[in-house]
Amino acid sequence: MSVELDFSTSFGNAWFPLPVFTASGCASSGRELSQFFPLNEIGGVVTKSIMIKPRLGRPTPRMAETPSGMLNSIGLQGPGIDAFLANDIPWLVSTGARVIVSIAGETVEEYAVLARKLRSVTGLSAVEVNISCPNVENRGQVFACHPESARAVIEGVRRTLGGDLPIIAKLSPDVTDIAAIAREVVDAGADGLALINTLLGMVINTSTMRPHLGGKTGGLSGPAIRPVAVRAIYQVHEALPHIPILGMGGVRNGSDAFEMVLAGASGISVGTASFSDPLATVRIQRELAQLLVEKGFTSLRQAIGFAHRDDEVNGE
Amino acid sequence: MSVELDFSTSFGNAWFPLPVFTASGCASSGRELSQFFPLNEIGGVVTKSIMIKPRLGRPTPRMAETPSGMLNSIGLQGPGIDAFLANDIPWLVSTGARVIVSIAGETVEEYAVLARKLRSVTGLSAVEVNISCPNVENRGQVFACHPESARAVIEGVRRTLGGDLPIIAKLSPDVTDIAAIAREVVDAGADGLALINTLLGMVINTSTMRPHLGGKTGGLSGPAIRPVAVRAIYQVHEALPHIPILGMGGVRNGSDAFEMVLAGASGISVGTASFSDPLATVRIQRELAQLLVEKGFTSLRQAIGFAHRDDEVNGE
Amino acid sequence: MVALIMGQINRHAEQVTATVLSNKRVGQYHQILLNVGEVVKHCKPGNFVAINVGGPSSAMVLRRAFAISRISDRGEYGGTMELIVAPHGSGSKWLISQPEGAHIDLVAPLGTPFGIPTNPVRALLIGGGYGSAPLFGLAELLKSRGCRVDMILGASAAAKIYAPLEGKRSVSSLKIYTEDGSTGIMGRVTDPLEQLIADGEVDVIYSCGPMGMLAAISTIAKRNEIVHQCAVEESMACGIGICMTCVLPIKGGDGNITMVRSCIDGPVMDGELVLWDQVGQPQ
Amino acid sequence: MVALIMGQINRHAEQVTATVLSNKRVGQYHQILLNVGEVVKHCKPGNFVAINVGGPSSAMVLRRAFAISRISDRGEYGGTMELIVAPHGSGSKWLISQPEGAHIDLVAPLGTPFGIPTNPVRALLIGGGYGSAPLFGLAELLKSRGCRVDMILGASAAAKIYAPLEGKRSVSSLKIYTEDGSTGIMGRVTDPLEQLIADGEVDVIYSCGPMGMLAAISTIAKRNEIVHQCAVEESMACGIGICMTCVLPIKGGDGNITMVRSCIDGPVMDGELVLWDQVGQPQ
Ligand SMILES: Cc1cc2nc3c(=O)[nH]c(=O)nc-3n(C[C@H](O)[C@H](O)[C@H](O)COP(=O)(O)OP(=O)(O)OC[C@H]3O[C@@H](n4cnc5c(N)ncnc54)[C@H](O)[C@@H]3O)c2cc1C
Ligand SMILES: Cc1cc2nc3c(=O)[nH]c(=O)nc-3n(C[C@H](O)[C@H](O)[C@H](O)COP(=O)(O)OP(=O)(O)OC[C@H]3O[C@@H](n4cnc5c(N)ncnc54)[C@H](O)[C@@H]3O)c2cc1C
Ligand SMILES: Cc1cc2nc3c(=O)[nH]c(=O)nc-3n(C[C@H](O)[C@H](O)[C@H](O)COP(=O)(O)O)c2cc1C
Ligand SMILES: Cc1cc2nc3c(=O)[nH]c(=O)nc-3n(C[C@H](O)[C@H](O)[C@H](O)COP(=O)(O)O)c2cc1C
Ligand code: FES
Ligand code: FES
Repeated sequence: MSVELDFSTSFGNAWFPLPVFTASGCASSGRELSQFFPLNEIGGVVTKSIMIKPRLGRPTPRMAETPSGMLNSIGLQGPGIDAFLANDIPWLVSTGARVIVSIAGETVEEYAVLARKLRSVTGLSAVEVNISCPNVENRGQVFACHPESARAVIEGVRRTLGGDLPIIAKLSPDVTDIAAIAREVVDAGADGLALINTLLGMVINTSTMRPHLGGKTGGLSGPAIRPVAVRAIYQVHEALPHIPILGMGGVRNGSDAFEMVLAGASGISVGTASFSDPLATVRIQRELAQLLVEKGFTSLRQAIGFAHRDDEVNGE
Repeated sequence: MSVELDFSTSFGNAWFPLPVFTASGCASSGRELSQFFPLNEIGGVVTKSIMIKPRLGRPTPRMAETPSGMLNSIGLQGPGIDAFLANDIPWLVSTGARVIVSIAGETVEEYAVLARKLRSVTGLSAVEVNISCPNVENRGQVFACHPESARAVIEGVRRTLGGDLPIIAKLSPDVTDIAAIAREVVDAGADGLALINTLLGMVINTSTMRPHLGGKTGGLSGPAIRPVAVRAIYQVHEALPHIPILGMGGVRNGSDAFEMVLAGASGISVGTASFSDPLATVRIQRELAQLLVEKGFTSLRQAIGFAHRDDEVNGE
Repeated sequence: MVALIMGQINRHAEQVTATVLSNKRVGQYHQILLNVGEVVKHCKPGNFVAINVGGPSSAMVLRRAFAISRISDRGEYGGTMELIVAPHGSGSKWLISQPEGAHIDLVAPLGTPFGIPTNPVRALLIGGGYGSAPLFGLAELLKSRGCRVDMILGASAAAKIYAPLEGKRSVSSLKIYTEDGSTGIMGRVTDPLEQLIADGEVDVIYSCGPMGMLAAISTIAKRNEIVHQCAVEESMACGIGICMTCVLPIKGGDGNITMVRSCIDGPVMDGELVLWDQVGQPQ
Repeated sequence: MVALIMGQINRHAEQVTATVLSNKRVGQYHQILLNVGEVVKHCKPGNFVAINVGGPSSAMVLRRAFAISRISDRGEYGGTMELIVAPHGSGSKWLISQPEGAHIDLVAPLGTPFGIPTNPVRALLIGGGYGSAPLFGLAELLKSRGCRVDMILGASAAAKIYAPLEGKRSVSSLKIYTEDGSTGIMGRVTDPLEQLIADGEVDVIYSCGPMGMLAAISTIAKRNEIVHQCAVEESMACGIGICMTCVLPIKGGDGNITMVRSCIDGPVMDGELVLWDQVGQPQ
């Protein structure tokens, strides 16, 4: 680009020279994508949510394509935090990638344990706390669905983690009032918010006449959900204009990413789009930069939440 | 069809010889579609939600196409209940169509007023109560989003309407626990449930860099939301297996309708699909009948909720 | 003039499968000739069609509206219809990429036609961009009724002027305006309007083009008490009157605002009745 | 044999734009020849490709996986690759409708290849339906290494047997089984298996086809202590190891179950290691 563009962004005290990231669970630990582009050429890698113990996850089929989207029910398969920190993180850090580790637990305590393990790890930029997980202590209801449980998780992580590593709380769109949940977790110590996780969905296989997925329900992602993501980002930015948002949900090109930035996102995660285009993350980042320059912005920051600019004037 | 199929269905004491309906707001009052097929050849016409007073609705643009879906923000434009009952209903009834009137209010009281007006109208099969409307008495929060307000509306309508006309309560998917709302409204006197209304969404126009819709946010409909609709139907049927559900959300063909029936729907409403195919409602009904026969069902009833058949055995 | 607020779908509307007979690039547009069969008999200048785009596994769920440019019910193919399509987003781009022989699902005819005066009058036809498409068919019809037809076309640049040779034959005069002056006169279609009216050259104005242009013409027409029929263009989800997305604010009989569906009470409307300053404004 | 649980994406995988050179119907399948260029040099029997389907405004967001049937890096077009595609849902139907000259976005080569023995052995290749596609390329390779290659193909009916004339040349024997007896012997590919093994005709089994068939072959191979390399087929969202949808339960070194990604640790796997009875079962 000939025009100077300040493309950097921040989440809490973590500064990133570039604003487009992988989405948790859509890049594994980065190794595979590194074959398609250097991982340090994007904002950073958000790793698949890791739990304390190794997990086999849900039975197959684990996916169903839906119109402009897909359902997944992976069930957080993974090696467990210890193997993950021993094998994946050192490699990832060695590539020069900026790393955001996503953690997931089944109890408030588990999240705190995970946070404690991360405290001493070098090379991490931030922790994404995936609270869209079933809370085994409360009838399996998802933490992110209730202000109290969402708050409890983030408070626990904040306390255990100490003050350095920024916390990005990842919220579920399957709630009556996402801004209310956002307020709780920010109050509890989150430095930023990741919006949105998948929507709960289901496909019935008309041959077997049973739920298609091994796990029955699954998470809906892809372009189909983008209008819901944009709305959530817009609402939360309106409620909490100073909290950085990592926007995601169906971003497929630079224009989609730009929409989210205008709605209030400080950074973008690319998930499902990487499945059809391994280069999606870098491509979208490049396209976003082009769009910002074309529209006359000299920094990403100027564009964040720009779609709200009439709000103060008109009231609404 | 050579094989006998009992294709009838019921909502409360309303019996319908056929199970596929238009969706509220996607067929106006039936007149336009009657040019494409006789209105008595489908389950029935669900009219656009009517309010007490005439309304101009929201400013344009009122729609945005999204991947496999669309946003609308009509804002309940309409002539008001009196003109509606004077002009639209008599015509509709005269066509031999079975008619479900959808009502919408801004206060609990308004719903009751509407119900009172419907009491003496002849030729109606049921009332659909669209509670996905902003409650002006409670910070504009949608009635369907809170158990108390949802219950209050349905109780008011039930009381005013008397015992004859079945009430179908139409729920919003934008809630943390749709089964809980369903339980409330059934408890309050709803004979059936309509699932789902649109999801709240937004598109930012990247040229103007402002929300694209005149009303800023809009309702997301179309195939994009079908997995969410199927999930909602499945969950509510699981919680309330004896309550008939009018399923809708992205139904485009017989197989989509069949999915919803298997998940627990007793009838299907077709909305957005009519925009691209004026014959969608009859076509989908025909395709559903074919599928049921192919699969060896001799009645629609047998197929309702069939995807749940393992539940008792496996627990889950 | 046609009744404006009928609130009724074009009674001839039906869903048909058309076949692409030819697809040619003309300037920035594509001229697409379709074999549509019998339905052509009911298509009038001003009517439009709604087309399903993208094929069976398309993410585009809504039809696209296109004005009927010209029709013919003679010739080797039976009823044919011509559309002038500007590449805009994914739907129009899909349409202009359809090869000869491709099948197109369309609903036609839709909306109101231009009203044809019973006496011969001096008609001024004003088109902006692809908005000229339906005006040539209109011109032929007006000419056959003994009207004098003058035409003014405008666009931002030369490549966006649509004025086919055959079409020019049916008009008595044709002026072209471009904003960059790349062809014709530099300026806008409204520039000569007051003068033409003052000179007594205009009994009725027919227009089609961007909403801003229609609004500007309406202001001048109203001031000079000239009848102005314009074909409007609002986003349409259904095209058949069932979704209420395509509404325009109209001065109702009682002085109140009415929101009418431009897909059935339009696209051709009385320019004077449209409350142009309230289009897209909160009520 | 190849190492099974590498957990690494095929290191040659890259995204390329291929051109359709020909597209022919063969029985119930389509034989699609693609010009893919240099990447063909790294494609081995057993590898697969992942294809974007539906074009730019498609509602289908995921790639479709297809086995590489045969490759050639000579000839007038440079590197070419043949796929055998069964029309199934909207994605495969889109693919088989692509005309000559169409551009196809594919990622290749993906997954593990069949392991080639260092010594000449007697190899039995078993294919079900379009599962025979990669076996002919494999047969040529095995033959070039001095192996004896026998082949058994099976399907529900004649039209679902894929066995091109040229392909047959590389095998010493070919038996065909159909469930309805419409061609070859009525029965299943597993019917003659025990006997062939008992007769000492089989050192190693290579198979590709429906999961049920692979499971059945695995049971027999295991009982008889015959090495069995099978190419599995699980639903895949990404094909490149980043989504974890395509997993299969494998007996890990420690006796525990491991869920491996069949897109990078497969599709070719050691049949003995797959816990067939636990595929799709809750853990
Ligand atoms: C009555 C009428 C007549 C028209 N006649 C013509 C014609 O003769 N030639 C021609 O080239 N175009 C015409 N248009 C405009 C044409 O409908 C749009 O250019 C087209 O819908 C754009 O679709 P897209 O997928 O290419 O663009 P996208 O921007 O991807 O479309 C997204 C959505 O917005 C709608 N939309 C976008 N632009 C417009 C627009 N200008 N007007 C209405 N809806 C829009 C689309 O229909 C679609 O639903 C007409 C529109 C109307 C309402
Ligand atoms: C490693 C591998 C190799 C394959 N090789 C071939 C081949 O050589 N020839 C061939 O015709 N087919 C092959 N298949 C199957 C092929 O991928 C599917 O038939 C195809 O994806 C179906 O897509 P669709 O859109 O037509 O069907 P749809 O049913 O509409 O597809 C919906 C979704 O389900 C997935 N899906 C559906 N069926 C299958 C299946 N059988 N296996 C995996 N995913 C599926 C699709 O990929 C898609 O994501 C192979 C599959 C795999 C995993
Ligand atoms: C296959 C798959 C696995 C996912 N796994 C995780 C996960 O482990 N943790 C998490 O927070 N989100 C997970 N997500 C959600 C994504 O990070 C993202 O929030 C969502 O998919 C919306 O973005 P997209 O539409 O760009 O994919 C997963 C999504 C997919 C499709
Ligand atoms: C343009 C439009 C207008 C609608 N108006 C109403 C309405 O007035 N009342 C109502 O209950 N639902 C309304 N809906 C919601 C539909 O009835 C239906 O619940 C939803 O669109 C999902 O179904 P679909 O995907 O088949 O359209 C409207 C939907 C659309 C697209
Ligand atoms: S476009 Fe649907 S009512 Fe006009
Ligand atoms: S298909 Fe995504 S990991 Fe195998």
